[in-house]
Amino acid sequence: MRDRSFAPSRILIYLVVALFAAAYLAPLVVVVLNSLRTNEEIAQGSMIGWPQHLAWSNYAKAWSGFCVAETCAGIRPYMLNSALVTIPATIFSTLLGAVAGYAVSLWRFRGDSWIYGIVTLGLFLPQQMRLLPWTIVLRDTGLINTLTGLVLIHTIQGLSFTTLFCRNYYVAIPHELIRAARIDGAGFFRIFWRIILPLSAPILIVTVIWQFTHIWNEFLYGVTFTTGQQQPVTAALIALSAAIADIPQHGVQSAAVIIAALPTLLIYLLGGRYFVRGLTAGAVK
Amino acid sequence: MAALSIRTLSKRYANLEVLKGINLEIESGEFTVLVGPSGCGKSTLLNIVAGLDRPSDGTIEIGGRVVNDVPPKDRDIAMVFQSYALYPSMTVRQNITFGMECRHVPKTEQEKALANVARLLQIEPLLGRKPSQLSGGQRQRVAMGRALVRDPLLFLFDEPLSNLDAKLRVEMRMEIKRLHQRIGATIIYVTHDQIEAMTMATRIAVMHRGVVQQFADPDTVYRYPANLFVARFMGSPPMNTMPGRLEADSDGPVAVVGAGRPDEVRLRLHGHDGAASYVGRDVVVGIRPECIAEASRVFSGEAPVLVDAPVEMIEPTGAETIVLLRLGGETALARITPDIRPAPGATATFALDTRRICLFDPETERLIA
Amino acid sequence: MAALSIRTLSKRYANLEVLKGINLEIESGEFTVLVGPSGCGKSTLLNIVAGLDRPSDGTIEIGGRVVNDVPPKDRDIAMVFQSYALYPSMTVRQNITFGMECRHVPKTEQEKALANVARLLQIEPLLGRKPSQLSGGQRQRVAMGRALVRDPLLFLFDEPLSNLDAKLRVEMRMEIKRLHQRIGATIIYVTHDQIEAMTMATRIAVMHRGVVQQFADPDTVYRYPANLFVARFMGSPPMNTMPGRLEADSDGPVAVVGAGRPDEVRLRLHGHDGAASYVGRDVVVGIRPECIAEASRVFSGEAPVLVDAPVEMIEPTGAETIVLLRLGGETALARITPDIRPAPGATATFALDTRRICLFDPETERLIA
Amino acid sequence: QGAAKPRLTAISQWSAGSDGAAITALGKKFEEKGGVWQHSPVPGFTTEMMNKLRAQIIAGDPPACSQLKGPEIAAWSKIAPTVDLDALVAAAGYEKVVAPDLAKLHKPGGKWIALPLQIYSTNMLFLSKRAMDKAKADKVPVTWADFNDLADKMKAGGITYPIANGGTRPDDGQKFEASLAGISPTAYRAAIMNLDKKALEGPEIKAAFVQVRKIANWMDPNVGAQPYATNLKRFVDGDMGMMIMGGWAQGVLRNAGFKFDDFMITPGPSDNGKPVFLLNADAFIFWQRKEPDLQAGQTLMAQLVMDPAIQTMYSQITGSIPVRTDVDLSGEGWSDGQRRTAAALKDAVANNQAVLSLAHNMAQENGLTAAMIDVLTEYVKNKTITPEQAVTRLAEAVEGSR
Amino acid sequence: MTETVSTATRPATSDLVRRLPEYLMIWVPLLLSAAHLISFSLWTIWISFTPSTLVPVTGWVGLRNYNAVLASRNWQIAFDNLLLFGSAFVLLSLITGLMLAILLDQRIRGENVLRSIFLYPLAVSFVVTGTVWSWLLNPGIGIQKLVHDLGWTSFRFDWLIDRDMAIWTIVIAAIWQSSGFAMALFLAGLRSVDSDIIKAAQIDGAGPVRTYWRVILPTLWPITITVVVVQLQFAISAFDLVRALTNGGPGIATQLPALVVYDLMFQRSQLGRGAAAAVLMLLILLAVLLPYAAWRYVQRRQATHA
Ligand SMILES: Nc1ncnc2c1ncn2[C@@H]1O[C@H](COP(=O)(O)OP(=O)(O)OP(=O)(O)O)[C@@H](O)[C@H]1O
Ligand SMILES: Nc1ncnc2c1ncn2[C@@H]1O[C@H](COP(=O)(O)OP(=O)(O)OP(=O)(O)O)[C@@H](O)[C@H]1O
Ligand SMILES: OC[C@H]1O[C@@H](O)[C@H](O)[C@@H](O)[C@@H]1O
Ligand SMILES: [Mg+2]
Ligand SMILES: [Mg+2]
Repeated sequence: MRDRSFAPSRILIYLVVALFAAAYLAPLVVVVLNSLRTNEEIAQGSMIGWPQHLAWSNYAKAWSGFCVAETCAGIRPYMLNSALVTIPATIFSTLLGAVAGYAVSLWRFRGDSWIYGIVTLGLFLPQQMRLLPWTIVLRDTGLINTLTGLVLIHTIQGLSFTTLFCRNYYVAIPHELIRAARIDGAGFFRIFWRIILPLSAPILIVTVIWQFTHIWNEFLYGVTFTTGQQQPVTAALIALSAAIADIPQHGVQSAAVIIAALPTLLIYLLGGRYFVRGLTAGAVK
Repeated sequence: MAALSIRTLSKRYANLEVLKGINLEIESGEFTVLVGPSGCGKSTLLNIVAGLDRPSDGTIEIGGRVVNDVPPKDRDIAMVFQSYALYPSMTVRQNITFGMECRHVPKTEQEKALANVARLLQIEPLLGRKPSQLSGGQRQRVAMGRALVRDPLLFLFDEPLSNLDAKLRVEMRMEIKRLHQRIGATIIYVTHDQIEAMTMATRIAVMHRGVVQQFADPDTVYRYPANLFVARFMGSPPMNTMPGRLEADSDGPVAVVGAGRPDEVRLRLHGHDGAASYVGRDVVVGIRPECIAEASRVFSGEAPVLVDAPVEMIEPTGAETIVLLRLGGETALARITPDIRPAPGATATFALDTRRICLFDPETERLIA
Repeated sequence: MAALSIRTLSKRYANLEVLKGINLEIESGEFTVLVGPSGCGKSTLLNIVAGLDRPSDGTIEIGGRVVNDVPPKDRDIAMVFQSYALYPSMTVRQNITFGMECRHVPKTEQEKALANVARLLQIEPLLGRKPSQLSGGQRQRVAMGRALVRDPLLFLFDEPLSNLDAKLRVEMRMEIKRLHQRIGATIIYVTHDQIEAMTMATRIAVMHRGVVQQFADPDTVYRYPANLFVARFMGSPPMNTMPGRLEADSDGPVAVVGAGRPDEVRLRLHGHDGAASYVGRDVVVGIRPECIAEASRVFSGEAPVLVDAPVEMIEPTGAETIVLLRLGGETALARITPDIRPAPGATATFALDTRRICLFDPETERLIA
Repeated sequence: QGAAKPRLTAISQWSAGSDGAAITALGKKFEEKGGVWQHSPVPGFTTEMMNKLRAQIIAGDPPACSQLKGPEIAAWSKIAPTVDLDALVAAAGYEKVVAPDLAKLHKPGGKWIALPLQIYSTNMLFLSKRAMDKAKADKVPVTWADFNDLADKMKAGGITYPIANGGTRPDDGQKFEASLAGISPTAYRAAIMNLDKKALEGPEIKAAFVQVRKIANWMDPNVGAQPYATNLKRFVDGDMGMMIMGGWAQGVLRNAGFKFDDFMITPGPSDNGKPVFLLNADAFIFWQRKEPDLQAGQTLMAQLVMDPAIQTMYSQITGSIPVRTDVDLSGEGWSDGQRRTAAALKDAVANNQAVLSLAHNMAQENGLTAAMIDVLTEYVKNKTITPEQAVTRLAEAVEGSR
Repeated sequence: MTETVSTATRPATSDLVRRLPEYLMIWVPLLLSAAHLISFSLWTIWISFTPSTLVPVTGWVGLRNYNAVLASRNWQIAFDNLLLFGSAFVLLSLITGLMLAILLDQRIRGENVLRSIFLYPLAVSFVVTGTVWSWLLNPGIGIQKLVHDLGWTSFRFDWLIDRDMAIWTIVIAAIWQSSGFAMALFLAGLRSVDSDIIKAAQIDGAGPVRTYWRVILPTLWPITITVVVVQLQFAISAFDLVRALTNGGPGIATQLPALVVYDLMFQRSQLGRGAAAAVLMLLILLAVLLPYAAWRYVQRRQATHA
C-alpha cells in the first residue's frame, strides 16, 4: 500500500523497479555503446559490448558523412526534410483537430456524432490500405513528390487522433463557459481562440507529442511520395540498415539511429509529465 | 411595458417535454425568482430567455421586442452562472471587459465601465488576478461584475450562490438584494433554495415538471400556496399536511383531523371563505410548523387555539426546539421556543395559529381556502 | 472506563501544525460531535484515531488500551466516510461483508450479521446492487451498514451527510440519531454543520486551528460559548456580538452598547456572576438573534426588556422575519414572528431576552459570564 | 544548338555499398557527357522501389529510366508506355553480344524496351582459403558429391559451420536453385522456368530438397534473418568454409577491405561436370517521356549502358560481369572470380546450361516467385519438413498462385 | 453530460455568409477526413473483387481473391499468429503496464525519471525498435553471443531463429515499445482512486494485495478496456516492427496479416488479393471494435439513466 514505513517490502519494490528500468534501458544503452564502437570491433564480438576506444567518428559519419547513392551528406539533409514535413503537419493536424474536437464537443450540430465516429475509425484503418488511394489523390492534386503532399497526408490522417483526444478533453469543459462567452458576444473562433485554446495545453501537448513522433518515424509514405533529395530521415536509416550490398555498418547505424531519434526522445522527455496527465484526460471518456 | 414577457413557451428534447406552455409577464424593476426542484426546467427556461437555446414553441419579448431570432449578444441581457463560468485563462479585468471587447467598445470607455463596476463591487484589488486565485465569494462578485458592466435590460442569474458555503451565501444574498435596490435592475433569479426565493423576490414563480405552479409575491406563495406541491416545497421544515374532514357547526366550518378517533383534533376555521362548499367532504389540512408553538405563544394578539398532543421526539437546534408530535394520529412538526423541551412520550399543550391553516382538495391538490 | 481517550495529541505535516495538544475523554455510549470550520483538523484527528495516520505526539486509548501502534483493523473501530467510500466494484452485500471476509469470519456468521444489519437499515432489497445503482441516501445507509456490521467499540463518522441534499440530510440525521439510541454505540461524528452538531450530539467538541475550543453538551456550547469563536460559529444567523462597556448601578451590572451616544442601549444583566470584576471595562456583548423579538414576545414567562431600535432592512423568510437593526449604533439581527414586518428606516420596539446575554473579554475573547 | 541538354530521371534501390558506388560512378559518366543526372535511390527492399515506381506511373510521371529486371519488365511494360530502343541497340550492335535468353527478357513485345547492364550467376561457389587449409583440401569441388565431401572434411577439420550464409529469403532461395540446377539444368528449366507440372513433382526436385537440407545442416543456425554479409569476416577467417553466392559478394568483400587472395570463386556444383549458370541480370527499363531533354537523356543513358567501357567500369565496382560477351576480362581490374564467371557463362550457354535465377526474380514474376520462396525458406528453416512434403508444397504454391 | 449548446438562431442567409469561415473550418477537415476513410475503404473493397495485379483495373472476379487468400498458408499462419500474438501481447503488456503502474504508485523516489524510462520507447520508431531488438535477440550477435563470450557456452536464447518461439520475440519487442502507454493510463487511474476507499479497506483489514486485487483494480475497468482496444489495434496492424525484426521469418513462421497484405499488394503485385486480405483484416478489426462500441454505448446509456 502507500506506506513508507515497511522496509523489506520497499526494498523489494525498488529492486523490481530497478530491474524493469534496466530492461527498458538496455536497448538504448546497447545502441549508445555501439554508436561508439567501430564496425570492426562490433564484428569481432557481439552487438553488446563496451567501446574499446570511443569512436566518435561514427557520429561525424552519421551526421554528415555516409552516402545514400551519390549524396554523401550523412543524415543531416534528411533530418531537415523530416522536420519540414513533421512540424507543419503536426501543427496543422493538432490545430484542426482541436477546432474539430471543440466543434464536436461544445457546439453540437446535426450529424456531428456520425462524422465524429467515422473520423475516429480512422485510427484503425491499416496503413497498407491507404498507400495506393493516396497515390491517386496526390496525382489528382498534383502534390506527388512534394513535401506539401506528405504534409497533407499526415494532416488528414492525424485528424483522427487529434479530434478524438481533443474532443474527449473538451467534453469536460463546462458548457457554461461557452454560454457566458456567447452572451458576451464572442463567436465561434473568438471563443476557441480566447477561451478554449488557453485551456488546452495538456491535451495539445499530448497530440503534439503523438503526432510528432508518428510523423517523424513514418517511412512508407516518406519514401513513396518523395523523390531524391526530399526523403525523410527514416529513408536514410533504412539505407544504412538494409544495405544488402555492404558489410553491416552497425557503428554508424547506431549513431544515426540516435541522432534521428533525438527530436522525438527530447519531446518525450520534456513533455512526458504532461503527456501522462493529458493522455488520461483524453483517453478515458 | 413589461421587461420580459413569455407566451405559451414550450421546449421539447426528443420525446421529453421539459417546458409546457409557460406564460410569464415580468415588469421592469422586478426581482423575479424561479424556484423548483432539480430538473423542473428552470435552467432551460433561462437559457431560452438568454437565447442560448431555442424554444420549441411560443414567443419571448424583451423590452417589447420579440427576440426569438435574436442572438444572445443582441438581446440586451446579462447572465450569471452557477459555476460563475469565469474565463479561467483571463484576469479578472479581462473577464469583465471581454464582452465589451467583443462589441468593439473603445478602450477608454471599457476602462471607465470597468472602474465603475469594480468600485461598486469592491473588487479593485482583484483586477489583476486569475479566477483560480480567487475565493468563492470573490469569484461570485467577479461574475456579477461581468454582468453589471453590460448594463442590460434584464439580468439572468442561474443559481449564482449554490456553490458558496452557508455563511457566504447569506452575505452574498444580502449584497445582491442591496444591489438590486440600488440599480433598480430587472432580475430573473433561479434557485432551488426557498429561503433565497422568499427573501429576495418581489415575485416568485414556483416551477414543477415544466409548469409554473404559482407566480405571486413571496407572502402569497408562503401563506396561500396554490397547491400541495407549492405548500410542501416552500418552507423548511415543510408545511405539515394531514388528511382531514371538513365539518360545520353553527359557528362555521371546522377542520377535523383523525375524525372519530379518541384523540381527534377539531380546528375552527376563520375567514376560510372557500371552505363552505367542502363541508362534509375530505380535505387535506395544511399547517406550518411555526404555527404550532408552545402554549404561551401569542399569535398576533389573538388568543391561540390550544391543543394537547403527544410528543414523539424533540430536536433542540439552539435557536428553537423542533418537536415531532401527533395530531389526531397524524405526524406533525412544531417549532417552539428553545427554552422548552417537552419530554418525548409525554403529552404537552401547544398553541395553534388556526387563521393560517390551509385546506387543499385531496383530488386536485389545489388550495381551497 | 472511557471508550476513547486522547492525550496531548499533536500532528505536524512538515512545518504545518495541524493538531495542537488535543485532549479528549469520551465515555462509552456518548455521541460526540466534532465541529469546526474547514481545515481545522477534524478529519486529521479522526484519521489518527482510526490508525490511518500517525500522531506526531501524544497517545490514543481505545477501550483502555493504548493503540498508537495498533493497525486500523485491530482497533475495534468502524468508520463512515464523507464520500461513503463504498467499493465501486462490489455489490452492497460484498461491501458489507468484505471486512468479515478479510478477518476470515465463517460464511454462515457473515450471512447472519449481514441479515441483521440489512434488516436494521432496511436495505434488504438493495443487497444485489452496485453502489452506482444507489441513490445518495441509499449509499449512505450502505456505508453505515458496513460500519454497523463490525459491531465495534467506536464508530467514526466523517461528515457522512454532507453529500446529501437538504431534505435527505434532515431525514438521515434523525435516522442516525435513532440508531444511536437503539444500539447505544459510542460515536464520534465530524461535521461542519452546526445544526447537525446541536441536534445529534450528547457532547460537542468545537475545533478551530487544531485546538479544541470547547467540549461540552450542546446547550452549554450554545448558551455559554467558551469564546467568541464558538459564539460566532454556532448558530445561524450567528450570535450578534457588539463592543460595549460594563457599568454598574445599585441594582447590579449593566451592559452598555454605544455608550455616550444618544441612542445608547443599556441592558441590565441578571445572574451574570462573573461580570462583577469587569465593571468599568470594555467588554464584547453577545446576544443571539432569537433573543431579540417582536415587542409582544414573552421569554419564559418573564417580562421582557423592551428596546426601540431603527430597522435597516428586513428579510421575511416565511416562517419568521429576520430584521437587521441598530442597537446603540451597532448592527444586529433579530428573529421576529413572520406576521410583523417593520418598515425599513422606521424605528420599532423589540423585546430582548437579557438573561441570555453573553459577555466576552475583548482581549482574550473568552466568555466572562 | 536546338538539341536539349540531356537530362535523366532515374529510380533504383541502389543506395549503399558497392551498388551505390557503382551507380554513382555511372551518374558521373553521364554528367561528364554533358547530362543532368537526377537519380532517386529508394532505400529499403525492392518492394519500396516498386512502390515508388508504381506511384510515379499512376501519377503519370514515370522516371525516364528505372531499375527493373527479369519477367517484371514484361509485366510492368503493360501498365505504361515504354521507349522503343531498337534503333539504339542496333547502332550499338548490342544484340549480337548479349546472351539470347537474356535478350528475350528485355524485348517482351519483340522490341527492346530495357537494357541489361550487368550479369551475376547466383550460384558461384566461394571457397575460403583458410578453411581449405584447415580441411587439408585443395581440390575445388565440381559436383554436389565433391561439395558434400569437402563440407564433411571441413567439419572434420574443426569448422563447425562449413557453409557461410545469410538467412534472407533470396539466400534460402539460392540454396535451392543452385541445388536443382546443379543436379539437372533440364529439370530446372522445365519445373522452375516453364512450371511444368510433372517436372515440378519429379525426382530431381526431391533430390534438390535433399541437397538443400544438407546445406542447411552445415549452416550456422544463429544467423537468423541476417544478411550473408554478416558472416563475411568469419568466412575469410576460415571459421566458415564455403558460400554459395552471387558475384556481388566480391564487391562487398572488396569494399570491406578484404583481400582477394583469401578466397576463391568457382562455378557452383554441377553433377554433369559442366558449369551451370544461374543467370541474374540487372537492367534499366526506359519509360516514355515527351520532354526533349529527357528523351535526349534516355538516348545518352542507353548508349552509356551498352558501352563496353561503362560496363567494365560498373562490373569492376560491383563484382559482376559485363553483359557484353565481347569484353575482354584479362585486364588488370578484373578478378579471377569474374573471369571464371565469364568463362562459365560462355560454357553454360554453349551447353544450354544457362538458366534464369528464381531467387533473384529472373525466372518468374514476383507473385509466383514469392509463393515458391515461401516454401523454400520454410523448408530451410524448418527441418521437420521432409523433402517429399516440400515437393508437394512447392507444386501447390505454384498452383495456388497462378 | 448530454446537455450541450445548440445553435440558437436559425441561420439566415446573411448569417450563413458571416459564419462561413467557421463552417468551413469545422466541416472541411472533418469531411475530408471522413471522406478519405470512407472512399479509401470502399475503394479497397472494390479492388478486392477485381483481377487487379500491378495496378488497379476494372473487372469482376467475385470471391476468387478471398478464396485464394484464405487458402494460402501465409494467411493461415498469419491468422493463427495474430490470435497468439494478439492475445499474448495484449495480456502481457496489460500486466506489465499495470505492474509498472502499481510499482510507481508506491510513492517511490525518482518516479519522474522512472516514468520517462518506461515511456521513452514510445518515442522510438518501430523500424528502430525492430532493428535493435533483432540485434539483441539474434543468437549469433546478441544476448546469447554475449553470454557465450562470457564463458557460459551452454546458455541458449535463440527464440528469434526458433520457429515456435520467434513470435514471442515480437511480443517482447512490442511490449517493450508500448507497455509504457498502458502504464501511463493505469498510473493516472490509480492516482484517481478515492483515497477514502483505500482507507476503508485498511479499516476492513485488507492487506496490500487484497486491497489492490479486490478494491483498487476493479475500479480500473474502463481504463483497462481502453488499453486493451488500443493495444489490440496495435497488434492487428503491427507491421514495421515485425518487418524489421523477423520479416515474417524464420521461414514464414511469424507472418501477420498486415505483412501479408503488404506483401500481396506490393511485393507480389497481386493487388486484388492484397485488397481482399486488407478487407479481411478490417473485418477482424470490426470484430474487436463492434463489441467495444456496443459496450461503450450501453455504458453511456447507463450513465445518462443513472
Ligand atoms: N440538451 C438536453 N437534452 C435532453 N434533455 C435535456 C437537455 N437539457 C436539459 N434536459 C432535461 O431537461 C430537464 C430540465 O433541465 P434543467 O436543467 O432546465 O433543470 P433545472 O430546473 O435547471 O434543474 P437544476 O436545479 O438541477 O439545475 C431535465 O430533466 C434535463 O435532464
Ligand atoms: N497529508 C497532508 N499533508 C499536508 N497537510 C495536510 C495533509 N492532510 C491534511 N493537511 C492539512 O491539515 C489541515 C487539516 O486538514 P483536515 O482534513 O483535518 O481538515 P478538516 O477539518 O477535516 O476540514 P474539512 O472540513 O474541509 O474536511 C488542512 O490545512 C490540510 O491542508
Ligand atoms: O543481394 C544483393 C544483390 O541482389 C541481386 O538480386 C541484385 O541483382 C544485385 O544487384 C544485388 O547486389
Ligand atoms: Mg439548472
Ligand atoms: Mg475533513
